[in-house]
Amino acid sequence: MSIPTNDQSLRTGNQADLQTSGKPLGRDDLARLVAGDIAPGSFVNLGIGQPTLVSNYLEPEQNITLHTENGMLGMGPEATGEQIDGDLINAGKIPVTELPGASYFHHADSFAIMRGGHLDICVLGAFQVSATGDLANWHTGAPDAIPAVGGAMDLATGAKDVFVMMTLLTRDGVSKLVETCTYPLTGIGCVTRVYTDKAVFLTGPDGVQVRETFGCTLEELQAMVPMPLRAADPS
Amino acid sequence: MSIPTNDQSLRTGNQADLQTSGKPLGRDDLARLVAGDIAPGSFVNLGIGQPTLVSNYLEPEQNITLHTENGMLGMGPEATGEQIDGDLINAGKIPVTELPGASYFHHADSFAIMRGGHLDICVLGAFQVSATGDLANWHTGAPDAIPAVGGAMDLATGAKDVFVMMTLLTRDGVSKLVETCTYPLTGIGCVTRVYTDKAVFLTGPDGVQVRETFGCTLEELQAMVPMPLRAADPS
Amino acid sequence: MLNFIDTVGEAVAGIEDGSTVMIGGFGNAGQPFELIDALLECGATGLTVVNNNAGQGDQGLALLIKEGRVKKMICSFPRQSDSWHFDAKYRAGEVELELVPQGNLAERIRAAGAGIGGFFTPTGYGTMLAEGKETRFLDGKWQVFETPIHADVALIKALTADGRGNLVYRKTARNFGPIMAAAAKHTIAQVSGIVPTGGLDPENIVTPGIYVNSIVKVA
Amino acid sequence: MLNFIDTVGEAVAGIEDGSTVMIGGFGNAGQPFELIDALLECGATGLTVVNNNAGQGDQGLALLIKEGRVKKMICSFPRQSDSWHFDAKYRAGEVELELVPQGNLAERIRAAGAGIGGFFTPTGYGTMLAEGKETRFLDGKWQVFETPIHADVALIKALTADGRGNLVYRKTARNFGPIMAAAAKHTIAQVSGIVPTGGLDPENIVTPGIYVNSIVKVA
Repeated sequence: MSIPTNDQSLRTGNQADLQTSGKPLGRDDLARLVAGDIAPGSFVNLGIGQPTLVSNYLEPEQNITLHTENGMLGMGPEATGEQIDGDLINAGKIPVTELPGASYFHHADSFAIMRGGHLDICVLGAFQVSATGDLANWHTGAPDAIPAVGGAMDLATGAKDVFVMMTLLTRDGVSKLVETCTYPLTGIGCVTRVYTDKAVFLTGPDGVQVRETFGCTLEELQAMVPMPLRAADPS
Repeated sequence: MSIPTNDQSLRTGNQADLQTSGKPLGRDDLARLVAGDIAPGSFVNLGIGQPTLVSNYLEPEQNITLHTENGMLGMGPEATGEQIDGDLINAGKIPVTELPGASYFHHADSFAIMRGGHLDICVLGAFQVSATGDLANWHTGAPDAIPAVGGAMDLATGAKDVFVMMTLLTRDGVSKLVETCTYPLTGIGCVTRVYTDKAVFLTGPDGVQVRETFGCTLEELQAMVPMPLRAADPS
Repeated sequence: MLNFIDTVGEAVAGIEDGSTVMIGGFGNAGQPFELIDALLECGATGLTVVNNNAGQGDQGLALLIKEGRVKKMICSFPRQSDSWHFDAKYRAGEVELELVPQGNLAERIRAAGAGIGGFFTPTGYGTMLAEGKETRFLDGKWQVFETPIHADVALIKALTADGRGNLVYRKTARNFGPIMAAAAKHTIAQVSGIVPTGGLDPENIVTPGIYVNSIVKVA
Repeated sequence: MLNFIDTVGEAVAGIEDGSTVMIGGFGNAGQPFELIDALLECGATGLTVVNNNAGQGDQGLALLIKEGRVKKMICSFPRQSDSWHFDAKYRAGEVELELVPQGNLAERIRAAGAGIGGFFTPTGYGTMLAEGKETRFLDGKWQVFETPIHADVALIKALTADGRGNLVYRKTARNFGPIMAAAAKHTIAQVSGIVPTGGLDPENIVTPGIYVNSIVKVA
């Protein structure tokens, strides 16, 4: 894989086929990396939370159109001050703005965009991702938890590519990249890339490949996750 | 049944519970009768051919909204002269006009109106109607015929009430009101009323009732059709 | 039959105990707050409510739930930072929850309006929200059978109505309004303005008047 | 990826033999005549064509059929007073016909765009057009299982495009354009005008640019 990013400075090392930067990535650096990996002209949905940061690093030249599932294409940045309009919010219920060329539609039409496979990429947070790209990001499964799913399953199942952004390890140091998800699933075999603070992984039916690492070697990374890793084939 | 019509002069006789006029109805008189039977405020689709005549007799006070399945509510009369616009046609591909309060929508939305049960009445022509309201109006079934169905099945199945307009007899004097349709079906048990030159019939699971006759007695009418008739219950 | 009604109270007066009521809105955008307040006032109970959420804060749907009027919620995202009234009723076992992926919720509502008896969708396949549901391999994917959600009444909010009941909405407040209007037997729309028939461009109507039964202007 | 293309010839150049091509229009309204002429010109053959009709007179789709480029028609109303080219080919056994009730045609196209793997509809139940199809009793009615119609290419006609490929239509010429644009892998729209991005009101967009790949202005 040789996907161009807009921040080559992060790619300082190179072991075997693998690029490695000097230190783990912070949330903003990770968002910048994801933003740079989005192909020009793409239609993209950014999930609530960490994925929303990606919008801060999209360049106008990329000509990316953002979709928000409550019913809009051409969503602009978060609204501030007098821009705030209660009728113009994103899926996280945050006031946003409208860019030239935007369009509004009702919920069934909006989800038809997602479910019909028309979004190029969605970026989601996750509790767990499996080696084959199963996603768990909506429910802890705790018996007393009140479940809430929103559009997560539609995005996971519908977008052409599903990118996950998450820390690789839980606070307790357990890998969120797992052999098999133990949390309730959002979708099966849907995740294509996992962006973490320690590495970028490509997931799919053939298992996990590592595209690049941040602040660790492939060997050190391997020690953190419970499945065999291999460096991604250059393409 | 005591449904008001806007042409009481047609109802000259009265035998048992049955109103009878002096002579069979012509196409225009029949259209006038149907028009008068449409409840104020109804949303109506008029099929191609004879049913289209009904629009000539709708009174403004009735406040009827006409639907055309190619994508419009609020269709006005046929366009003439400079009104003719190739982008504004009805389901019969005839140029029509737009009334104030009209709306345009795409084909799936238009057929959702029909299929979702939102039209109060559709008026269709027919080859045959069965005693239980089966409709045959799209295909002669002749082996060399090229079939064409259009929106007939959607209208037959979707409208709350399906009115049929037809002559009672074929040119050969055979009743088009039949025990069982021999032509290929358009829909099952969908027709609620049959307006013919000789009588108005109510059809349904309990068989055929006669609401009124034109130029014949109930006995004479009974001689023309192959199923038992009874006068409609007054209601 | 379309009626223009003077007050929200009169508009909701016919809603019966045990009804299924769809309520438009996503977050606060498009929520018909005045109609919901009137529904609370009118006393109808034993309701099944269809909404994306299960109420926020101390207003609208949240109060309807707090007051025990809601027997069942059909929604996609009940748990929010301020969904305390739903949370309490749910934990107390006093409200039933049918949790539906948001796109299935939208498509099931759309199906009801469009006369579709059921459909297969990949969304939810292999998850606990599809447990017990029929599945089928179609178009190269495993899919789940979902059924329409019909309602007795829809309460929606639009921007402007004309004299025929045609509606237009404003920005993302459009959300569930158009599909709920089509899915309910009786649709009540609160609007910010009413214009004479002919005052809306026929090209731009979002909800044709055929889907609207009652319109009430809210200041 | 959206491209603005100078000529209809370039716009259709990539259409391959054996493709499924959706063509918008109902009667002449919304028919992309120039794109159809270009498709005839470009020589692609063995096509499956999805349209409401099967060509009228001596133009457009009728010529495509006459020239033997159409292997199969999927349509609701092939027989018209001036459908002589289709009639001849059909009687000669040189074109296959899948006859679909018009609402099923529209809903199946919509299903393809919306990612629905199949659906049940009452339309056609008990008729010869449902012979051999799965049926099920749902919502109090017998219904027939129908599957989506996907396409490689859609040729549609709109009124105006903006710089993002958003489209608006004109009157009843809207018909199949919006649903075909969503159902095809590649959508080519001929338009009467192109305005700068921002020149169309976001409230009034009918086809969002996400569904459009190529736009060509036709005089």
